[in-house]
Amino acid sequence: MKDTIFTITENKKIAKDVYRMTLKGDTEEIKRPGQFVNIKLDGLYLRRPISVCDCEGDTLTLIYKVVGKGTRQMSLMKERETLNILTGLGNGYDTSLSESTPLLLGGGVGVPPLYLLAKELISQEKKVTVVLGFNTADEVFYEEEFRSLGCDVTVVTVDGSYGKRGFVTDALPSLYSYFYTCGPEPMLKAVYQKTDTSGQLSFEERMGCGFGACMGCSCKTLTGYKRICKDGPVMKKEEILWTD
Amino acid sequence: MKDTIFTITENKKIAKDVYRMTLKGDTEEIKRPGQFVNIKLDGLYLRRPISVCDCEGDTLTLIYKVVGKGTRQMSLMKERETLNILTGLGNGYDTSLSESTPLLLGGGVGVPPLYLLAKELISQEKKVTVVLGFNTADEVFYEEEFRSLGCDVTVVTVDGSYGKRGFVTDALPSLYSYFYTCGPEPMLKAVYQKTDTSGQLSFEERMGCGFGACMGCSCKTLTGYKRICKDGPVMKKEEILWTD
Amino acid sequence: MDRLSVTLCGIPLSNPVIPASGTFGYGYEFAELYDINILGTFSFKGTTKEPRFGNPTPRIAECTAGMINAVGLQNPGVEKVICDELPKLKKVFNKPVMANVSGFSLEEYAYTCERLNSCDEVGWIEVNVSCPNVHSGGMSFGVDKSEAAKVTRAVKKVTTKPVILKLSPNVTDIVSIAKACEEAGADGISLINTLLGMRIDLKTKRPVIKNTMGGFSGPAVFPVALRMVYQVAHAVKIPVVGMGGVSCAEDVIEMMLAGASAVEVGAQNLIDPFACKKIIEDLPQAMDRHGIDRLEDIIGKA
Amino acid sequence: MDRLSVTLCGIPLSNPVIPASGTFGYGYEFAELYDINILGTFSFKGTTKEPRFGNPTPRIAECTAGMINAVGLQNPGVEKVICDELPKLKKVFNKPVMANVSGFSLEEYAYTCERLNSCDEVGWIEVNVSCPNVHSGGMSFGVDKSEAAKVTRAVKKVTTKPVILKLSPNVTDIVSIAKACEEAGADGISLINTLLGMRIDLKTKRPVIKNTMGGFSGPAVFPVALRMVYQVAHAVKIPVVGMGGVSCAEDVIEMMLAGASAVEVGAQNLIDPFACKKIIEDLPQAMDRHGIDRLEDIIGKA
Ligand SMILES: Cc1cc2nc3c(=O)[nH]c(=O)nc-3n(C[C@H](O)[C@H](O)[C@H](O)COP(=O)(O)OP(=O)(O)OC[C@H]3O[C@@H](n4cnc5c(N)ncnc54)[C@H](O)[C@@H]3O)c2cc1C
Ligand SMILES: Cc1cc2nc3c(=O)[nH]c(=O)nc-3n(C[C@H](O)[C@H](O)[C@H](O)COP(=O)(O)OP(=O)(O)OC[C@H]3O[C@@H](n4cnc5c(N)ncnc54)[C@H](O)[C@@H]3O)c2cc1C
Ligand SMILES: Cc1cc2nc3c(=O)[nH]c(=O)nc-3n(C[C@H](O)[C@H](O)[C@H](O)COP(=O)(O)O)c2cc1C
Ligand SMILES: Cc1cc2nc3c(=O)[nH]c(=O)nc-3n(C[C@H](O)[C@H](O)[C@H](O)COP(=O)(O)O)c2cc1C
Ligand code: FES
Ligand code: FES
Repeated sequence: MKDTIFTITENKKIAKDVYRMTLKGDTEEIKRPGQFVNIKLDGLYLRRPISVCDCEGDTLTLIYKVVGKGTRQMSLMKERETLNILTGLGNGYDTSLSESTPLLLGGGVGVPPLYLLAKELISQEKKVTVVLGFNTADEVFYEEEFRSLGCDVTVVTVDGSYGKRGFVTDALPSLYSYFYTCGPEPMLKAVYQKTDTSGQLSFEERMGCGFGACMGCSCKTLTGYKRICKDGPVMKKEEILWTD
Repeated sequence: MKDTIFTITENKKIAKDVYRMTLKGDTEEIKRPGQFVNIKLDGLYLRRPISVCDCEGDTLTLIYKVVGKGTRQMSLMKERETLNILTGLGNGYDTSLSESTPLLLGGGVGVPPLYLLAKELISQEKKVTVVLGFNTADEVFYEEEFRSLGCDVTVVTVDGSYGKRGFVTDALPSLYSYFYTCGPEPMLKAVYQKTDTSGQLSFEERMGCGFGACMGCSCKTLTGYKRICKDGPVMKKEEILWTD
Repeated sequence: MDRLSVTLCGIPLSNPVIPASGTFGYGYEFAELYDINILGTFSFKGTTKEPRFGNPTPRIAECTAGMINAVGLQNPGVEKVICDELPKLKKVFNKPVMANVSGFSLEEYAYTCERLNSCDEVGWIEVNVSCPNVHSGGMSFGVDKSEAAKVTRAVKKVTTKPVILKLSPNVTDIVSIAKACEEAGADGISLINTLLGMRIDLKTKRPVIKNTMGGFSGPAVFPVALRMVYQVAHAVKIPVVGMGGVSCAEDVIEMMLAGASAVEVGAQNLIDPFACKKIIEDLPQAMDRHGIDRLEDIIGKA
Repeated sequence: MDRLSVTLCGIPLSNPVIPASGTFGYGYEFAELYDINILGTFSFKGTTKEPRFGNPTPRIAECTAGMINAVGLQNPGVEKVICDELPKLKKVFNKPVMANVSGFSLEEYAYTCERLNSCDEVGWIEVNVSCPNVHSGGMSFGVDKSEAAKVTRAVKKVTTKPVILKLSPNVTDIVSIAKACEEAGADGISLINTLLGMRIDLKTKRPVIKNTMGGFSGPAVFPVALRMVYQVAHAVKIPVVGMGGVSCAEDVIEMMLAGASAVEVGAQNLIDPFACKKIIEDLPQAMDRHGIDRLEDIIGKA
C-alpha cells in the first residue's frame, strides 16, 4: 500500500456514464491485476475504491461509471488536476492457477480489471476468451481493446441492442480451463452456478478503509471470515459461501 | 444584498500576514463605504465577513489579515479563481453627517474600510485627516494610498518601530469636526472616550448569516437591540452602550 | 406542482419545504430576496411571552460542516409579534405560517400559545420544548417525557390550531418522549432541534461561545436527525416534520423516506439565503432522477 | 519529546495520541506502514468473550464529514486475542497497549477483563459500555448510570490494571453516568463512542446499513464530543480520554483544553492511514503557533 499523489493526464467519456481516467504517479505498489486503488475526493469523507484497469510504468488507467456524488465529481476533473490515491490494495487475481485457456467474464464496470488480467495472461502465452456483458449498446466499452490484446471477444447485452442478447452466462464457450470474473453480485452468482471449472471471482462491498483496518467489508467464506478489501476482493470459487 | 460570483484578478501580500485581493464581478449592491461582503470558502461552513476596502466599477478590493483557516485559505488563492460572495451587507458609514474636517481612525485590519470612506469624503471636498495604528512597522499598510487620495496621514505603531509610538488616540489632531473609526474593540472604546466630537464606529462580531436573519450578532444600544450585520456594523457614537 | 404537495396536520402545503425557526427571522429579510410564497410555509423565530435579548455574544461558532448558535431566543415578545411582525408579514406572505413558541414555565407556554392561537395568519403552533424549565432546576422540558407531556397538555388546552411538539435530540430515548407527547394530544412532532455542542478558540484558549456551550446544527447532524425522524415516525401515528442538516433536494427526499411528512431547513438559510428556493426548484429533477412520481407517496417508505 | 508527554492513570505516554478501538485493528496493518511505537499507545479492536462475525454487510455508510459503521464487534474472541494477536503485536509494539473490551452481560465483561488482566502487554483496560445488555431488554449498559456502575464494579473486582470506562454519547446526561462510574471505582473515563445515526440510499430507497442504524463518527461529531469531554472532565477527578472527530493536531489541543488527558483518533485512521503519525509530527509546530510549551499544562485549561 502506498499513499500517493497522481496527476490526471486524460479523463474521457467512453460509454454512457462511463469514463476512462489515465493518471501518472508512483505505481510501484500495484502488483497484480484485480487490485484496486482508493481515491480521496474533496468534500467527501470516505475514499472511493476503483479497480486498476491498466498499469504500465508510471501510468495508471481507471474506468469508472458515474453512479453518485464521488464518481460524478471525478467525471468533472480535468487534465493536470491531482488526486490523492492509496494504491496497491487487495489481493488481485492469481494468474498462475489458470491453465492454457482461461475464460474472462466481465459485467458492466466489472470489465475494467479484466483488461490488465487479460494482458498478463496473454503475456503468459495463454489463449484468452473474454465475454463482456452490458445492459444496452450505449454502455458497451473496451471490446476493441481486448481484441487488440489478442483475446477472443464476445459481447452480450441484456436487451440485445448490441452483440448477442442475454447475460454473460448465456455465452459461455464450450471449452475453457479456468475462469476469472468481475461484475455485479447476481452475475457472480450465476457464473458460480453455471461454470464447471474452478475460477476466481472479484467482489464489491462498501468499505470504510480499504486496507484491512476496520472490518467494514467482512464476509463469511468456507475458509473463515475474510475482509473483501484485504483478503479479497478476489475469492477462489472453492471458498465462496453465499449467504443470501 | 446580492449573491455573486467574483473572479480574483490579484491577490498580493502587502504587509506581515496582510493581503490585498482585487476581484471582478457584480458590485451593484455595494453602495456605501463601511459595508462588507461575506465570502463562501470551500470546506468551511460559515462565510467570512470582510469590509469593502475599495469599489470602482466592477472591481472590488478587499484587504484581509491571515488569522485562521479561512483567511489562510484566501491567501493561497490565485488569479482567475472564483469566489462566491454575498455583497452589499451592512449599513455603512453615513458621510453626510461629517462637516468639513472629518477625522478617520483605523487600527490594523480596521484600516481597509476607511479607504473607500476617505475617497468619498474627499470627493465631497472635505479635508480628511487619517490616523492609522499598527502594532509594528512590518504590519503597516496603505499609508501612501491614503496620502495619494489627498489625506493628511499620520501612522502610529504600538512599539514605535514606525511613525509615532503609541495608539491612534495618542495622535488625535487638535481640530476635527467629526470622526469615523474602525478597529479592534479596545481601540473603539478608547476612541469613544477620547474624542470630543460626534462620530461613527464600526464593530465586529462573530456572525451566522451576515444579513439579519439569525440574531447571532446582536448588541444592546441606547436605541434598542441592534444586529451588527444589518443595523451595523457602523454605529453612531450617541447610540453606543458599552456592556463589558 | 402537485408532485410536491403534501398535507401537514390537515393543512395542505404546496411543497414540504419549511425554513426552520430561528434561521428565517419573521421572513422579511428573505422576502426582499425572493417571493417567499413559494415556500410550503415557514416557522418564525422562537417567540416567548416577554421580549428577550438572549445571550451575550459571541453567540456563533464555526464547526466542520455546521455551526453552533447560542442566540438564546432573542425575540420581541408575543405582543409585539402579534401587533408588529404578523401584520408586516401578511403583506409578503399569504399562506398560514408556523408559530414557534418557547417558554420557561407551563404558564408561559400556555399564555404565548393562547395569544398566537387567535391569529388568523398562524396555521400551526410549533412548541419548542428545548428550553430550560426555570421551575424545576433548569433541566429542559424536552428531556423528560412527563415534562414534555405536561407542556403538550397545557398548550392543547388553550389552542384549536394543530400543535406540533418540537423535540430536543439530546436525549437517551427520543421515541418515549415523542410517544408521551402524542398521548398528551400533540397533533405532530418536529425534530431535531440542535445538539448541544462546544468549541474552544485556540487563540484565546477559552470557549468560543460566551455561554460556553450552544446548539450545534448543519449538515454534520444530518445522520443523527435522520435516525431520530425514522425512529419517531415508526413509533407514532401523528405526522413528523423532519429537520437537521438538510441542505439540498436529495436531503429532503431522504428525510421523507425516513418518515417526514414535511421538512424544515435551518442553518443552510444562513449560509445561502436562497437555499430553500433552490431546494424547491431542484426537487422535481431530483425526484425524476430517483424515479419518484409524487413526494407524498414516499413518506416513510424506507 | 518531553513537550508532548502525558500520564494516563499513572502510566506515562510519550504523547497523548492514541488510535481508537475498531479503527486500528490489532495494529499490524499500520505497523507495515510506519513504526507504531511513535504512538502514545493504541486501543485494540473491541474484544469479547466469544469470537464474533458481527453484523451483516453493508456495514459502512458515508456521511458529510463522517461515516457510519455497524461492524458489530467482529473479533476473534479473547482467547485468540491472547494466544495469537498479542504475541504477534509484541513483535511490532513495545509499549503497553490499551485493551478494549465489550460484553453482553456482566459475566462476559468480567470474564474477558480478567483474562486480559493477566497479559503483560496490556497497560489499561478500556471497557466499552455501548453494547446492548442481553439480560435486560437490549438497552445498552452505557445509557443507564446504575448499569454502567455495575459493569465498572464487576470489572474492577477482577482486574489490577487501570480500568477506563468508555461511554456512549447517546444519553441525556453524560455527567451522571461518568460520575456513577467514578464512584464505582473507574480509574478513567473515555468518550465519546459513536452517535447513533442512519442514512438511506436514494437508489434503493432502503437504509444503507443492513442493520438500519449504526455508529456515526468523524469530524462531524467533534463539537458534541468536545462538549461531553468538557462536561465530564469538569465533573470527575479521574482522567478523561477525549475522542470523537479528532483529525489534526489542533483538534488534539482543543480536546486537551477541554479536559482530556489523552486523545484517541478513530475514523481518521481509515481515511488516512498515516493520520496519527502526522498528528504526532504536527503537534510541536501547532503548540508553537498557539504558545503552548508543554501539553500536560493545558489539560482542562479552557
Ligand atoms: C474493490 C472495488 C473495486 C471497484 N472497481 C470499480 C471500477 O473499476 N469501476 C467502477 O465504476 N466502480 C468500481 N467500484 C464501485 C465504486 O467503488 C462505486 O461505484 C463508487 O464508490 C461510487 O461512489 P459514488 O460517490 O459515485 O456513489 P455514492 O452512492 O454517492 O457513494 C456513497 C458511498 O457508497 C459507496 N459505494 C457506492 N456504491 C458502491 C459499490 N458498488 N461498491 C462499493 N462501495 C460503493 C461509496 O464508495 C461511498 O462510500 C468498485 C468497488 C469496489 C469495492
Ligand atoms: C463586519 C466585519 C468586517 C470585517 N472586515 C475585515 C477586513 O476588512 N479585513 C480583515 O482582515 N478582517 C475583517 N474582519 C474580520 C474577519 O471576518 C475575520 O478575521 C475572519 O472571519 C477570520 O476568519 P478565519 O477563518 O481566518 O479565522 P478563524 O478563527 O478560523 O474563524 C473561525 C470563525 O470565527 C469567525 N471570526 C474569527 N475572527 C473574527 C472576527 N474578528 N470578527 C468576526 N468573526 C470572526 C470567522 O468568521 C469564523 O466563523 C471583519 C469582520 C467583520 C464582522
Ligand atoms: C441561529 C439559530 C437559531 C435558532 N433558533 C431557534 C428557535 O428560536 N426555536 C427553535 O425551535 N429552534 C431554533 N433553532 C433550531 C432550528 O430551528 C433547527 O431545529 C436546527 O437548527 C436543526 O436544523 P439545521 O441543522 O437545518 O439547522 C435555531 C437554529 C439556529 C441555527
Ligand atoms: C469502524 C469502527 C469500529 C469501531 N469499533 C469500536 C470497538 O470495537 N470498540 C469501541 O469501543 N469503539 C469502537 N469504535 C468507536 C471509536 O473507537 C470511537 O469511539 C468513535 O469512532 C469516535 O471517534 P472518531 O470520531 O475519531 O471515529 C469504532 C469506530 C469505527 C469507526
Ligand atoms: S474496508 Fe476496512 S477492513 Fe475492509
Ligand atoms: S449575523 Fe445573523 S443576524 Fe447578524
